[in-house]
Amino acid sequence: MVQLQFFASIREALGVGDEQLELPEDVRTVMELRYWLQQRSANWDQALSGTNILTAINHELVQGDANITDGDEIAWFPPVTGG
Amino acid sequence: MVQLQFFASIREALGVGDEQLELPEDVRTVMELRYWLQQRSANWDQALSGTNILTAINHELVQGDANITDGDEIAWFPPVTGG
Amino acid sequence: MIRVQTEDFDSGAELEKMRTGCAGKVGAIVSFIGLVRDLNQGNQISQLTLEHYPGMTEKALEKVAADAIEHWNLVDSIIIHRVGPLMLDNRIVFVAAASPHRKNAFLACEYMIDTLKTDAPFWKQEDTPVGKRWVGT
Amino acid sequence: MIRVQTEDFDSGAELEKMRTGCAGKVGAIVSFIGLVRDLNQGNQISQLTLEHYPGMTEKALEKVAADAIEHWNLVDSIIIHRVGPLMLDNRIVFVAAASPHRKNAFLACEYMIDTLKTDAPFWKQEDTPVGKRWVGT
Repeated sequence: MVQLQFFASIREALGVGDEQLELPEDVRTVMELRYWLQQRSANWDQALSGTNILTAINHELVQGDANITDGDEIAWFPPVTGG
Repeated sequence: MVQLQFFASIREALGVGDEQLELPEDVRTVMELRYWLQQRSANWDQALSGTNILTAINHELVQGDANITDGDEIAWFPPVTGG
Repeated sequence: MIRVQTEDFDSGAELEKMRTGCAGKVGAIVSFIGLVRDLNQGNQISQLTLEHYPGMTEKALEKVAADAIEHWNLVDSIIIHRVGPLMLDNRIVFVAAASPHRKNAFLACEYMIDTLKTDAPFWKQEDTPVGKRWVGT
Repeated sequence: MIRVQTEDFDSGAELEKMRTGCAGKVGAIVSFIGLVRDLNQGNQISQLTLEHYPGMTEKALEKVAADAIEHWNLVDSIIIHRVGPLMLDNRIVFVAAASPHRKNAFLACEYMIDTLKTDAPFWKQEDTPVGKRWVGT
Protein backbone atom coordinates (compact mmCIF):
# COMPACT_ATOMS: atom_id res chain seq x y z
CA MET A 1 0.00 0.00 0.00
CA VAL A 2 1.09 3.55 -0.69
CA GLN A 3 -0.43 6.79 0.55
CA LEU A 4 -1.29 9.43 -2.06
CA GLN A 5 -1.68 13.14 -1.23
CA PHE A 6 -2.95 15.97 -3.43
CA PHE A 7 -2.77 19.67 -2.59
CA ALA A 8 -4.16 23.07 -3.57
CA SER A 9 -5.46 23.38 -7.16
CA ILE A 10 -4.78 19.68 -7.86
CA ARG A 11 -6.72 18.56 -4.77
CA GLU A 12 -9.59 20.84 -5.81
CA ALA A 13 -9.62 19.61 -9.40
CA LEU A 14 -9.64 15.96 -8.28
CA GLY A 15 -12.07 16.51 -5.45
CA VAL A 16 -9.87 14.28 -3.29
CA GLY A 17 -7.07 15.10 -0.85
CA ASP A 18 -5.67 11.67 -0.09
CA GLU A 19 -6.09 8.06 -0.99
CA GLN A 20 -4.63 4.70 -0.05
CA LEU A 21 -3.67 2.55 -2.98
CA GLU A 22 -2.33 -0.93 -3.68
CA LEU A 23 0.58 -0.23 -6.02
CA PRO A 24 -0.09 -1.77 -9.48
CA GLU A 25 2.46 -4.44 -10.52
CA ASP A 26 4.12 -2.53 -13.36
CA VAL A 27 4.36 0.86 -11.60
CA ARG A 28 7.81 1.54 -10.19
CA THR A 29 8.43 5.29 -10.48
CA VAL A 30 6.39 8.39 -9.59
CA MET A 31 6.07 9.24 -13.29
CA GLU A 32 4.66 5.77 -14.02
CA LEU A 33 2.21 6.16 -11.14
CA ARG A 34 1.17 9.57 -12.39
CA TYR A 35 0.49 8.18 -15.90
CA TRP A 36 -1.41 5.29 -14.37
CA LEU A 37 -3.61 7.69 -12.34
CA GLN A 38 -4.22 9.84 -15.44
CA GLN A 39 -5.91 6.82 -17.11
CA ARG A 40 -8.73 6.95 -14.55
CA SER A 41 -10.75 9.69 -16.24
CA ALA A 42 -10.54 12.87 -18.29
CA ASN A 43 -10.62 14.77 -15.01
CA TRP A 44 -7.64 12.89 -13.54
CA ASP A 45 -5.83 13.20 -16.86
CA GLN A 46 -6.34 16.95 -16.87
CA ALA A 47 -5.56 17.53 -13.17
CA LEU A 48 -2.25 15.64 -13.27
CA SER A 49 -1.05 16.95 -16.63
CA GLY A 50 1.29 19.90 -16.97
CA THR A 51 5.03 20.18 -16.61
CA ASN A 52 5.12 22.24 -13.45
CA ILE A 53 3.52 19.71 -11.08
CA LEU A 54 5.83 18.88 -8.18
CA THR A 55 6.17 15.48 -6.56
CA ALA A 56 7.36 14.54 -3.09
CA ILE A 57 8.06 11.08 -1.69
CA ASN A 58 7.99 10.92 2.11
CA HIS A 59 8.18 14.74 2.35
CA GLU A 60 11.17 15.09 0.01
CA LEU A 61 10.88 16.66 -3.45
CA VAL A 62 11.81 14.11 -6.13
CA GLN A 63 12.14 13.85 -9.90
CA GLY A 64 9.85 11.74 -12.09
CA ASP A 65 12.23 8.78 -12.22
CA ALA A 66 12.27 8.35 -8.42
CA ASN A 67 11.38 4.83 -7.35
CA ILE A 68 8.35 4.06 -5.20
CA THR A 69 8.58 1.60 -2.34
CA ASP A 70 5.68 -0.01 -0.53
CA GLY A 71 4.64 2.16 2.40
CA ASP A 72 5.70 5.43 0.72
CA GLU A 73 3.73 8.66 0.97
CA ILE A 74 3.57 10.25 -2.49
CA ALA A 75 2.31 13.82 -2.92
CA TRP A 76 1.51 15.91 -5.98
CA PHE A 77 1.11 19.65 -5.85
CA PRO A 78 1.44 22.84 -7.91
CA PRO A 79 4.39 25.27 -7.54
CA VAL A 80 4.46 26.63 -4.00
CA THR A 81 3.36 30.20 -3.22
CA GLY A 82 4.03 30.75 0.48
CA GLY A 83 6.01 33.46 2.17
CA MET B 1 32.16 85.19 15.57
CA VAL B 2 32.18 81.49 14.72
CA GLN B 3 31.25 78.53 16.90
CA LEU B 4 33.79 75.70 17.17
CA GLN B 5 32.84 72.15 18.22
CA PHE B 6 35.09 69.20 18.99
CA PHE B 7 33.96 65.62 19.48
CA ALA B 8 35.07 62.25 20.83
CA SER B 9 38.85 61.63 20.91
CA ILE B 10 39.57 65.17 19.65
CA ARG B 11 37.41 66.75 22.35
CA GLU B 12 39.17 64.59 24.95
CA ALA B 13 42.65 65.43 23.66
CA LEU B 14 41.90 69.18 23.65
CA GLY B 15 40.00 69.12 26.92
CA VAL B 16 37.43 71.42 25.34
CA GLY B 17 34.13 70.67 23.58
CA ASP B 18 33.21 74.02 22.16
CA GLU B 19 34.48 77.54 21.86
CA GLN B 20 33.40 80.86 20.42
CA LEU B 21 36.00 82.60 18.33
CA GLU B 22 36.49 85.86 16.47
CA LEU B 23 37.63 84.70 13.04
CA PRO B 24 41.23 85.87 12.37
CA GLU B 25 41.54 88.22 9.35
CA ASP B 26 43.48 85.88 7.07
CA VAL B 27 41.49 82.71 7.81
CA ARG B 28 38.95 81.94 5.11
CA THR B 29 38.74 78.10 4.85
CA VAL B 30 38.32 75.31 7.37
CA MET B 31 41.82 74.08 6.56
CA GLU B 32 43.26 77.54 7.26
CA LEU B 33 41.36 77.66 10.53
CA ARG B 34 42.61 74.21 11.48
CA TYR B 35 46.25 75.24 10.82
CA TRP B 36 45.69 78.43 12.78
CA LEU B 37 44.33 76.44 15.77
CA GLN B 38 47.27 74.00 15.57
CA GLN B 39 49.64 76.94 16.28
CA ARG B 40 48.19 77.32 19.77
CA SER B 41 50.25 74.58 21.43
CA ALA B 42 51.84 71.19 20.91
CA ASN B 43 48.64 69.68 22.27
CA TRP B 44 46.40 71.46 19.75
CA ASP B 45 48.85 70.66 16.99
CA GLN B 46 48.75 66.98 17.88
CA ALA B 47 44.99 66.75 18.40
CA LEU B 48 44.11 68.37 15.06
CA SER B 49 46.76 66.61 12.98
CA GLY B 50 46.07 63.47 10.99
CA THR B 51 44.45 62.94 7.62
CA ASN B 52 41.28 61.26 8.81
CA ILE B 53 39.80 64.14 10.80
CA LEU B 54 36.36 65.11 9.51
CA THR B 55 34.99 68.65 9.36
CA ALA B 56 31.40 69.87 9.27
CA ILE B 57 30.13 73.40 8.71
CA ASN B 58 26.63 74.00 9.99
CA HIS B 59 26.03 70.22 10.30
CA GLU B 60 27.18 69.36 6.77
CA LEU B 61 30.40 67.46 6.08
CA VAL B 62 32.80 69.61 4.06
CA GLN B 63 36.25 69.40 2.48
CA GLY B 64 39.23 71.44 3.68
CA ASP B 65 38.79 74.18 1.08
CA ALA B 66 35.26 75.02 2.23
CA ASN B 67 34.85 78.71 3.04
CA ILE B 68 33.91 79.93 6.50
CA THR B 69 31.34 82.69 6.97
CA ASP B 70 30.74 84.71 10.10
CA GLY B 71 28.17 82.93 12.27
CA ASP B 72 29.12 79.43 11.07
CA GLU B 73 29.31 76.43 13.37
CA ILE B 74 32.48 74.48 12.55
CA ALA B 75 33.00 70.99 13.98
CA TRP B 76 35.98 68.62 13.96
CA PHE B 77 35.71 64.97 14.79
CA PRO B 78 37.29 61.56 14.14
CA PRO B 79 35.72 58.99 11.77
CA VAL B 80 32.27 58.02 13.01
CA THR B 81 31.65 54.66 14.69
CA GLY B 82 27.91 54.47 15.33
CA GLY B 83 25.42 51.80 14.33
CA MET C 1 13.29 27.61 15.73
CA ILE C 2 10.60 26.98 13.14
CA ARG C 3 6.83 27.03 13.62
CA VAL C 4 3.76 26.58 11.43
CA GLN C 5 0.57 27.89 13.02
CA THR C 6 -2.87 29.35 12.38
CA GLU C 7 -2.57 31.94 15.17
CA ASP C 8 -0.90 35.31 14.72
CA PHE C 9 2.58 35.80 16.15
CA ASP C 10 4.21 38.64 18.11
CA SER C 11 7.25 39.84 16.12
CA GLY C 12 8.54 41.92 19.01
CA ALA C 13 8.34 39.09 21.54
CA GLU C 14 10.12 36.74 19.12
CA LEU C 15 12.90 39.27 18.55
CA GLU C 16 13.25 39.81 22.28
CA LYS C 17 13.48 36.06 22.96
CA MET C 18 16.13 35.82 20.26
CA ARG C 19 18.10 38.73 21.69
CA THR C 20 18.15 37.50 25.28
CA GLY C 21 18.87 33.93 24.11
CA CYS C 22 22.00 35.09 22.28
CA ALA C 23 23.46 37.00 25.24
CA GLY C 24 26.62 38.83 24.20
CA LYS C 25 27.31 36.72 21.12
CA VAL C 26 25.22 38.69 18.65
CA GLY C 27 25.74 42.15 17.16
CA ALA C 28 23.03 42.04 14.49
CA ILE C 29 19.49 40.72 14.21
CA VAL C 30 17.83 41.08 10.80
CA SER C 31 14.18 40.18 10.46
CA PHE C 32 11.60 39.99 7.70
CA ILE C 33 7.83 40.25 8.13
CA GLY C 34 5.60 39.28 5.22
CA LEU C 35 2.13 40.86 5.19
CA VAL C 36 -1.06 40.37 3.19
CA ARG C 37 -1.26 43.36 0.92
CA ASP C 38 -3.76 44.73 -1.52
CA LEU C 39 -3.49 44.58 -5.31
CA ASN C 40 -1.51 41.37 -5.48
CA GLN C 41 -1.32 40.87 -9.25
CA GLY C 42 -3.98 43.49 -9.82
CA ASN C 43 -6.84 41.93 -7.86
CA GLN C 44 -8.25 43.45 -4.74
CA ILE C 45 -7.89 40.90 -2.00
CA SER C 46 -10.48 40.65 0.73
CA GLN C 47 -9.12 37.45 2.25
CA LEU C 48 -6.49 34.83 1.69
CA THR C 49 -6.34 31.16 2.68
CA LEU C 50 -3.02 29.40 3.13
CA GLU C 51 -2.94 25.66 2.60
CA HIS C 52 0.12 23.60 3.44
CA TYR C 53 1.42 20.04 3.56
CA PRO C 54 1.70 19.13 7.25
CA GLY C 55 4.86 17.20 7.96
CA MET C 56 6.67 18.17 4.78
CA THR C 57 6.31 21.88 5.56
CA GLU C 58 8.11 21.54 8.88
CA LYS C 59 10.87 19.46 7.29
CA ALA C 60 11.34 22.02 4.50
CA LEU C 61 11.52 24.93 6.96
CA GLU C 62 13.96 23.03 9.21
CA LYS C 63 16.20 22.49 6.21
CA VAL C 64 16.06 26.16 5.16
CA ALA C 65 16.96 27.25 8.70
CA ALA C 66 19.72 24.64 9.12
CA ASP C 67 21.30 25.58 5.78
CA ALA C 68 21.27 29.27 6.71
CA ILE C 69 22.74 28.64 10.17
CA GLU C 70 25.54 26.54 8.69
CA HIS C 71 26.36 28.73 5.72
CA TRP C 72 26.34 32.11 7.53
CA ASN C 73 27.40 30.91 10.97
CA LEU C 74 24.26 32.20 12.63
CA VAL C 75 23.91 32.13 16.39
CA ASP C 76 20.13 31.71 16.04
CA SER C 77 17.34 31.74 13.48
CA ILE C 78 13.54 31.94 13.43
CA ILE C 79 11.00 30.97 10.79
CA ILE C 80 7.29 31.29 11.62
CA HIS C 81 4.68 30.75 8.90
CA ARG C 82 0.94 31.03 9.31
CA VAL C 83 -1.66 28.85 7.59
CA GLY C 84 -5.44 29.09 7.27
CA PRO C 85 -7.52 32.22 6.66
CA LEU C 86 -5.77 35.61 6.63
CA MET C 87 -7.08 39.14 6.13
CA LEU C 88 -5.55 42.24 4.57
CA ASP C 89 -2.61 43.56 6.69
CA ASN C 90 -2.24 40.27 8.54
CA ARG C 91 1.21 38.90 9.17
CA ILE C 92 1.94 35.80 7.04
CA VAL C 93 5.54 34.99 7.76
CA PHE C 94 8.37 35.99 10.07
CA VAL C 95 12.03 35.23 9.46
CA ALA C 96 14.95 36.37 11.62
CA ALA C 97 18.71 35.78 11.67
CA ALA C 98 21.07 36.57 14.56
CA SER C 99 24.78 36.88 13.85
CA PRO C 100 27.87 38.57 15.27
CA HIS C 101 28.06 40.62 12.03
CA ARG C 102 25.37 42.43 10.11
CA LYS C 103 26.30 41.33 6.59
CA ASN C 104 25.75 37.67 7.44
CA ALA C 105 22.49 38.46 9.20
CA PHE C 106 21.17 40.26 6.10
CA LEU C 107 22.30 37.52 3.69
CA ALA C 108 20.93 34.70 5.84
CA CYS C 109 17.57 36.39 6.43
CA GLU C 110 17.11 37.05 2.72
CA TYR C 111 18.20 33.50 1.86
CA MET C 112 15.64 32.03 4.27
CA ILE C 113 12.66 33.97 2.91
CA ASP C 114 13.73 33.47 -0.73
CA THR C 115 14.22 29.72 -0.30
CA LEU C 116 11.06 29.26 1.73
CA LYS C 117 9.16 30.78 -1.19
CA THR C 118 10.44 28.10 -3.60
CA ASP C 119 10.90 25.05 -1.37
CA ALA C 120 8.26 25.02 1.37
CA PRO C 121 4.86 23.52 0.49
CA PHE C 122 2.47 26.42 1.09
CA TRP C 123 -0.22 27.55 -1.34
CA LYS C 124 -2.13 30.83 -1.28
CA GLN C 125 -5.73 31.07 -2.41
CA GLU C 126 -7.11 34.60 -2.72
CA ASP C 127 -10.68 35.76 -2.34
CA THR C 128 -11.13 38.49 -4.94
CA PRO C 129 -14.27 40.33 -6.09
CA VAL C 130 -14.39 37.90 -9.05
CA GLY C 131 -14.04 34.77 -6.92
CA LYS C 132 -11.40 32.53 -5.40
CA ARG C 133 -8.15 31.97 -7.24
CA TRP C 134 -4.96 30.08 -6.52
CA VAL C 135 -2.03 32.47 -6.58
CA GLY C 136 0.51 31.78 -9.31
CA THR C 137 -1.81 29.83 -11.62
CA MET D 1 10.71 58.56 11.33
CA ILE D 2 14.10 59.10 12.92
CA ARG D 3 14.94 59.39 16.62
CA VAL D 4 18.06 59.85 18.74
CA GLN D 5 17.55 58.96 22.40
CA THR D 6 19.20 57.72 25.57
CA GLU D 7 16.26 55.43 26.51
CA ASP D 8 15.86 51.93 25.15
CA PHE D 9 13.29 51.32 22.40
CA ASP D 10 10.69 48.60 21.86
CA SER D 11 11.43 46.97 18.49
CA GLY D 12 8.12 45.12 18.47
CA ALA D 13 6.04 48.22 19.17
CA GLU D 14 7.89 50.14 16.44
CA LEU D 15 7.29 47.36 13.92
CA GLU D 16 3.62 47.19 14.89
CA LYS D 17 3.19 50.95 14.48
CA MET D 18 4.85 50.72 11.07
CA ARG D 19 2.61 47.84 9.99
CA THR D 20 -0.67 49.46 11.02
CA GLY D 21 0.43 52.79 9.57
CA CYS D 22 1.02 51.20 6.16
CA ALA D 23 -2.41 49.53 5.99
CA GLY D 24 -2.64 47.34 2.88
CA LYS D 25 0.18 49.03 0.98
CA VAL D 26 3.04 46.98 2.34
CA GLY D 27 4.00 43.34 1.73
CA ALA D 28 7.42 43.38 3.39
CA ILE D 29 9.01 44.91 6.46
CA VAL D 30 12.73 44.32 6.94
CA SER D 31 14.36 45.45 10.14
CA PHE D 32 17.84 45.54 11.64
CA ILE D 33 18.69 45.63 15.33
CA GLY D 34 22.26 46.43 16.35
CA LEU D 35 23.34 45.13 19.77
CA VAL D 36 26.33 45.65 22.04
CA ARG D 37 28.28 42.43 21.79
CA ASP D 38 31.30 41.00 23.49
CA LEU D 39 34.77 40.73 22.01
CA ASN D 40 34.56 43.74 19.74
CA GLN D 41 38.07 43.78 18.27
CA GLY D 42 39.28 41.32 20.86
CA ASN D 43 38.54 43.28 24.02
CA GLN D 44 35.96 42.24 26.55
CA ILE D 45 33.47 45.06 26.81
CA SER D 46 31.80 45.80 30.11
CA GLN D 47 30.16 49.03 28.98
CA LEU D 48 30.02 51.37 26.04
CA THR D 49 29.32 55.09 25.82
CA LEU D 50 27.93 56.64 22.66
CA GLU D 51 28.69 60.28 22.02
CA HIS D 52 27.02 62.18 19.20
CA TYR D 53 26.76 65.63 17.64
CA PRO D 54 23.26 66.91 18.47
CA GLY D 55 21.68 68.67 15.53
CA MET D 56 23.98 67.22 12.90
CA THR D 57 23.06 63.65 13.90
CA GLU D 58 19.37 64.21 13.26
CA LYS D 59 20.07 65.88 9.92
CA ALA D 60 22.33 63.02 8.86
CA LEU D 61 19.73 60.40 9.81
CA GLU D 62 16.94 62.34 8.07
CA LYS D 63 19.05 62.36 4.91
CA VAL D 64 19.79 58.61 5.10
CA ALA D 65 16.07 57.86 5.54
CA ALA D 66 14.95 60.28 2.81
CA ASP D 67 17.46 58.87 0.32
CA ALA D 68 16.31 55.31 1.06
CA ILE D 69 12.63 56.22 0.75
CA GLU D 70 13.22 57.91 -2.57
CA HIS D 71 15.56 55.34 -4.09
CA TRP D 72 13.60 52.22 -3.12
CA ASN D 73 10.11 53.69 -3.10
CA LEU D 74 9.53 52.83 0.54
CA VAL D 75 6.14 53.35 2.11
CA ASP D 76 7.77 54.02 5.48
CA SER D 77 11.12 53.90 7.26
CA ILE D 78 12.44 54.00 10.82
CA ILE D 79 15.85 54.87 12.23
CA ILE D 80 16.30 54.94 16.01
CA HIS D 81 19.77 55.36 17.49
CA ARG D 82 20.65 55.42 21.16
CA VAL D 83 23.31 57.57 22.80
CA GLY D 84 24.88 57.59 26.26
CA PRO D 85 25.92 54.58 28.36
CA LEU D 86 25.06 51.10 27.07
CA MET D 87 25.70 47.65 28.52
CA LEU D 88 26.41 44.28 26.91
CA ASP D 89 23.33 42.98 24.99
CA ASN D 90 21.72 46.43 24.90
CA ARG D 91 20.05 47.59 21.72
CA ILE D 92 22.07 50.37 20.01
CA VAL D 93 20.23 50.97 16.77
CA PHE D 94 17.01 50.02 15.02
CA VAL D 95 16.42 50.42 11.29
CA ALA D 96 13.32 49.31 9.39
CA ALA D 97 12.03 49.59 5.82
CA ALA D 98 8.45 48.97 4.65
CA SER D 99 7.84 48.28 0.97
CA PRO D 100 5.33 46.51 -1.28
CA HIS D 101 8.14 44.11 -2.31
CA ARG D 102 10.71 42.31 -0.21
CA LYS D 103 13.78 42.94 -2.37
CA ASN D 104 13.45 46.72 -1.98
CA ALA D 105 12.85 46.38 1.75
CA PHE D 106 16.07 44.36 2.16
CA LEU D 107 18.14 46.70 0.00
CA ALA D 108 16.82 49.85 1.68
CA CYS D 109 17.29 48.50 5.22
CA GLU D 110 20.87 47.47 4.49
CA TYR D 111 21.57 50.81 2.79
CA MET D 112 20.31 52.73 5.82
CA ILE D 113 22.44 50.89 8.38
CA ASP D 114 25.52 50.89 6.12
CA THR D 115 25.24 54.62 5.39
CA LEU D 116 24.46 55.54 8.99
CA LYS D 117 27.72 53.84 9.96
CA THR D 118 29.75 56.13 7.69
CA ASP D 119 27.73 59.38 7.66
CA ALA D 120 26.08 59.91 11.04
CA PRO D 121 28.19 61.58 13.78
CA PHE D 122 28.21 58.94 16.54
CA TRP D 123 31.30 57.76 18.37
CA LYS D 124 31.63 54.66 20.53
CA GLN D 125 33.89 54.57 23.56
CA GLU D 126 34.38 51.15 25.14
CA ASP D 127 35.13 50.31 28.74
CA THR D 128 37.52 47.37 28.62
CA PRO D 129 39.50 45.65 31.40
CA VAL D 130 42.50 47.72 30.26
CA GLY D 131 40.64 51.03 30.28
CA LYS D 132 38.49 53.22 28.06
CA ARG D 133 39.18 53.32 24.36
CA TRP D 134 37.56 55.02 21.40
CA VAL D 135 36.43 52.44 18.87
CA GLY D 136 38.21 52.62 15.52
CA THR D 137 41.29 54.46 16.70
